[in-house]
Amino acid sequence: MNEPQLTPLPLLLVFIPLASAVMTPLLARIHRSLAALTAQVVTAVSFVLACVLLDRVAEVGRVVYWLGNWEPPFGIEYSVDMLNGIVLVLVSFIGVVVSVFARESVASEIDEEKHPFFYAMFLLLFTGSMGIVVTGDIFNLYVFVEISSLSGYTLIAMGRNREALTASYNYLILGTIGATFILLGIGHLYMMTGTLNMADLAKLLPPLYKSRVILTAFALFTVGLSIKLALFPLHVWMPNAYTHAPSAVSSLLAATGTKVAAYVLLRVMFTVFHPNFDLNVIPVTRILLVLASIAILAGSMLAIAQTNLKRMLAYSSVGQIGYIVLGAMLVNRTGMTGALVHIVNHALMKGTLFLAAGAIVYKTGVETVEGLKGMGRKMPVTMAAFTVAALSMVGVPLTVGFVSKWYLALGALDAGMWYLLVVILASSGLNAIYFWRVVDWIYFARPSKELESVPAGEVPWSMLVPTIVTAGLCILLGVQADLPVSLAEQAAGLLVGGAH
Amino acid sequence: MGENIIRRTITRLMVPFIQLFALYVIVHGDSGPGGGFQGGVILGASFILYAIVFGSEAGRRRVPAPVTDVLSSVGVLIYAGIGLLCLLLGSAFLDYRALPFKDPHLAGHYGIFGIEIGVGLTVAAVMVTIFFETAHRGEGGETRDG
Amino acid sequence: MDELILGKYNYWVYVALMMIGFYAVIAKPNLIKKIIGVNIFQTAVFLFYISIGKVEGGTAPIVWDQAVHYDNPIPHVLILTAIVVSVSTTAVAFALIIKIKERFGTIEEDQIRDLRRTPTGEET
Amino acid sequence: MDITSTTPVLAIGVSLVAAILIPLSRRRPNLRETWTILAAVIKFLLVASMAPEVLRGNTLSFSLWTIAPGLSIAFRVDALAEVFGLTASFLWIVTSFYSIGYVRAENEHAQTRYFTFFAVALSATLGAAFSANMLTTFVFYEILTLSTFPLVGHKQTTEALQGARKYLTYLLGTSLTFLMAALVLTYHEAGTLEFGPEGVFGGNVSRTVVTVAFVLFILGVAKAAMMPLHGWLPAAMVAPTPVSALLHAVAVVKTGVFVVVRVVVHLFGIEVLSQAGLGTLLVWYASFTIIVASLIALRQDNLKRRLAYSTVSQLSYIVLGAALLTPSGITGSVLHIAIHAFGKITLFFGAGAIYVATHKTLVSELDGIGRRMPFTMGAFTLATLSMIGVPPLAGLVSKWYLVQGAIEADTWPVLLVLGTSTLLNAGYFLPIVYRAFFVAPTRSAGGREEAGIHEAPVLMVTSLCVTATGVVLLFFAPSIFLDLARLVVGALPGGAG
Amino acid sequence: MIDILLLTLLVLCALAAVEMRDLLSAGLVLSGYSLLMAVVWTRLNAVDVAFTEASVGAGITTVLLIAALSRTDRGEALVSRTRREIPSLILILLTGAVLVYGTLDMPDFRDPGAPAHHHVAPRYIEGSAHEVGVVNMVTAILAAYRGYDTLGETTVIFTAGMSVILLLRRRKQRG
Repeated sequence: MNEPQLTPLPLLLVFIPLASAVMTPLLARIHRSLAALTAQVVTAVSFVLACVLLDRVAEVGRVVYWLGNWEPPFGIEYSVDMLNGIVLVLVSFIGVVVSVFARESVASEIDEEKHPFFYAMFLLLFTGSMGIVVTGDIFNLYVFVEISSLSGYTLIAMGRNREALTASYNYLILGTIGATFILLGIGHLYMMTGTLNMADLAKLLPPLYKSRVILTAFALFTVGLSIKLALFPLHVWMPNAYTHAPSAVSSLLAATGTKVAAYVLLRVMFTVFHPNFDLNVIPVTRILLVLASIAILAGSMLAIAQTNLKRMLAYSSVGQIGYIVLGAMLVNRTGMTGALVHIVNHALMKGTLFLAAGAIVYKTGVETVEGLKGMGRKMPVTMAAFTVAALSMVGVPLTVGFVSKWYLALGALDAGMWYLLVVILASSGLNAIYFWRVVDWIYFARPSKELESVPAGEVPWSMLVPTIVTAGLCILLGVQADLPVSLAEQAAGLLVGGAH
Repeated sequence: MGENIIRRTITRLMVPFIQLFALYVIVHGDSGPGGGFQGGVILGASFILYAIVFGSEAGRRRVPAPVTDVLSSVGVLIYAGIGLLCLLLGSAFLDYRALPFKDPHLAGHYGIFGIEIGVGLTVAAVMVTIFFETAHRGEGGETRDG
Repeated sequence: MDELILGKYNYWVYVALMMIGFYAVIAKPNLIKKIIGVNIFQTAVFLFYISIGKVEGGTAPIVWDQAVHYDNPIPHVLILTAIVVSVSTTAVAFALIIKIKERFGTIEEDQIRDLRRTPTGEET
Repeated sequence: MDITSTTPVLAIGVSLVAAILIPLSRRRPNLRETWTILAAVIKFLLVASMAPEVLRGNTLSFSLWTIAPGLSIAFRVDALAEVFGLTASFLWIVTSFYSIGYVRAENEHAQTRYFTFFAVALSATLGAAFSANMLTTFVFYEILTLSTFPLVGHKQTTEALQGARKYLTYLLGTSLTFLMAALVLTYHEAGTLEFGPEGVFGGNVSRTVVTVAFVLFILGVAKAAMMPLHGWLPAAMVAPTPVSALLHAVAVVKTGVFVVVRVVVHLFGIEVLSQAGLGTLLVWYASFTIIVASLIALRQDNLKRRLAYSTVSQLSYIVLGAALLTPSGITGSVLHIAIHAFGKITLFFGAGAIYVATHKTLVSELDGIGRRMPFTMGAFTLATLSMIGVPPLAGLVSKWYLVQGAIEADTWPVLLVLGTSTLLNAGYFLPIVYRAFFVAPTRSAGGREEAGIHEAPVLMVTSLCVTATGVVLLFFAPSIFLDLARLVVGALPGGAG
Repeated sequence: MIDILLLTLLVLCALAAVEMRDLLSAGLVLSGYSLLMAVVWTRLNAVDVAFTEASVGAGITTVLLIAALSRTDRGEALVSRTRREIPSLILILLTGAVLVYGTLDMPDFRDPGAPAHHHVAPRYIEGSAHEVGVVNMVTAILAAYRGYDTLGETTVIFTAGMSVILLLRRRKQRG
């Protein structure tokens, strides 16, 4: 791999949203509508830059930026390789989609005079996520984790009914504990190495692998990140949060929040620490494999039991996160590819589903699964998008869901763990149950009294188009998965080596 | 009644000194303990003290909500602006050495001075905001919220 | 023996404090008490960091001529940031608690849980 | 040799185009039906146009695209594919006419949806037939399941939805778990999913893996309706009769057995299977289904259910033939794909015609119906006789080859099985014929004026006569199918027909 | 010895703050705890941090706590019906065990040889005066070497401000 290339691109990816977030309340004083517009423009710009950056990374392998021109490890370094390159593109893309969707849906859910601050928050959450992904400095990572967390708590609390408040509070408590564990873990690492730069840590740690301090640090990271990641059984904050947050917020969180956390987990476990550490020193990958398997099954089963649509989707996310972790913890290239592809794919599927759910609330106020009965006649397009995503969740071929499952399953076999194949496919079955039940209701059941009264018709274009786009990608990237898969394979190579 | 007067007078006398001290702390972060954050907190505290003694109405008259809102943004923008300036002047983000001063030390000095001001503004403004919103929410306002 | 005690005492204290805070967070049903717990929990970690920074015979990390050698300033910097984060979190938490009190009429977890069972028959 | 040609793709695509045009012209039923017919005819012509090449021993193939490394969507039309393709596409024409007659006579609701998904289902069927690798098969297998769901649940009554759900649960459930697992396992071991006469496993693969994979495949293909995974088929009988006819005599179930045959012959290859001794295993499994299903059929009073169980047992003939792993056995099974299709579709058409004309669904209500509906019941009778295997009807041909195959494989018990099932067929079919022609019509209590009964709409009658004729012709001139079947066998290593 | 005394006192304060039923006094004890912490840190020569802790921990946090109390209930409910002491204790002791386990391999407190002081720190100690032109190394690092963190930190504050406004501000304050 040739010399990493110095360019301010990574900085701009964080700086532009940050500065605009701060400016949003000021701009909104000039004109109200500027708030929403800023969000849309900024995310769009970031998306373009992210694509450029990924392209650059594909050429030179690694792109870095030295903040304040202090060379690492003395200054803070931004470092982008294939792994976070992909995540950046994903997060910024979802950002665009959701911010377009948000204008109408937020207008219907949030008091108008709060919009400026709301969009500032929205952008701060976006900034936080991007910052987490771009940075190559582990303490800087903590700072951005906190930015995204704080804004996340607040945005969730903006939900319409009062459960949003308690959901947000519980998330705040758990999230803070998680973040503090991470901070403590950073402390342990610093104590033994004297550096905070991830690449530098990766160099200095191997001789220390036997040290109890490092083991503790690793445990702290794993637990702290598992909370952020909502990995079973630390997922308890998540269903309430996703259920009661405003539609736009749950869409953004569901599509990007846990993905970013997943990225950090991979980064810490496989870059800061070397895979050998996980494999030889402590059996953490085994433990996480077990947890992931439980998450997959439990998540799906709990989802079946839900009556509230968004809650059902949230629990299904618990299961899907299990997929990602499972794929990664196989520690072979195929499995890791599956995990990374699934990070992207699940973001698209869940994004679509939550956007659709938001559209339903906007149009009909329906929040329950039962309430979807006969919805197919009322909102044909939205429901079509929903169906596509649902089929994809089930893993029907020609959708992204199939591609993920294929690589995850192959990875499981490569690792010689056929029983994981059983887990993966059993959950396909479970997903089929609860998603098909919904689809079946949408098209073949009679609408309820309340719904009958609602005139058929779609949501405004600004809400419809994003849903269609993500749904379209669920098909497109399922039919032609070469690009995501090849990128993911390169990234997987970086993490677990060429070992196939 | 009487000690109330005394309390008010003392406060009137104290507040300016506190604020002066706050500014000192902000500016002299580079030579001694303190800096933008601590100074900002103290500056904010001075207004809070004022509000506690004279009531939120009077307090908000001193620092109206719009002012604090704007300032909390402006502070960050100053910081970010200096960073961006360094970038535009052809060096890295937040590399004060790029600032147009003959002596690089001076550059660093002024750069830091600038950002400390920024931090101080934001911190002070936000502290005041938080205090007023938390302690005196809804006073003289219809009780309806999102 | 004394060496062992002195050598690790700070670290053990931080663990103790952390546990106390952690206990309050999980075991106490009162929302404000939880936040008090969170604060202790975090300051414990800060203490850990600062303890890392101390060097035998070191002086405060401000340049002056007689100084032989200085304490490590990095933990100080990190913790400055961390303190700011923690106060921000606290502020948001209090704001949430106040609204919870307004909409649920209580800040006791158990009672809130009971209310959550009953459908949200209040405003909005 | 292998010719690159877009014809397979076009043949598959044409009904997709129809599926787009049909909803567009939903306001004008006649135009809408025109599209259906047009698509059906063109499709058949396209498929037929490939026959000469295939008969010359060539294959026409076209690789559409790759989803991701190793996962390609590609088509290859060989003899086996052509047999299935011809049968399905020809019978679609007939069924289209029949459907039009049926839905109009019954003036069903949501006719546009009906015809649209019908077209999609046909594309899927051909897709599965023409696919060049197991992944493509899998893809179209699933599309078929999903696209037929609305057809099965068409009536949207509680019962219909129950049936449709059961249908979907069985098919989607098994395929997304077992079949998917089988695919992954096979790909992991063999590194490819391309069909070929030698199969994908280079022989250097452990017996256990082969066994596991094979069992997964058999469990995964619930469309083949082998017991105990047959439950969806009777349940799906709630569908309108043309649907039952095409989908449960031809498209869906035949896709099922077709996939099984593919898996046996071209994915595993007969060597691997016979070495692993899996052929015999499957033989017994199939035999079991044949007998048990026939026994159940005996006890069904509902006509369509009886036909359904007869289908279940007949399908296992096809599986059995392939499982014998002998030239004649395979020939027999390939032939039976076509022959059973003609026979069974006639029977379903008959049932449908009776329903339209009299709204009767029970065998016990059919007394004397033959006099009222001579054509329908005539055709029906021919089909039953063919099913039983009475000369001069097609059923005998395939059964003959199956017997041959059994002898070649010298698994004599199979002869016993075939014999018994023949008797059983007679047992559950002849009573119907008997009632229809030789029992005097009774005025069923509250039943409507028997004299009021007359033939079903002409469209329906003609089409069922056509298929019945097919049953006869295939006895005297099974040539094309026979040649194709021989080619299938001939292509196999060591199998000189 | 005095340090050990202070630290022990800290633990006691923490316990008191957690166990007191009257939230107001608990809050005051907490601010006392923060002040003690500040003292401890001064003795560890972390003057800036101590300064901050004193103004924030003892100052702002307490004010906010009191303000919050004035809007909610001052007393803690006497008994929590759900008995979670035991499980909590188990969980906590578990965590504690892990952390103590970690401390065993730690370099001794004040040990000049600890790796933390030798990799990156020396550069800062040497450099801050002539590279940055600031005598207070903490400020040097905070504003220059790791200035970007501080931008993030300021953003965190800003975020907190926005949050509180979003959560609590009522439309049209003061008419």
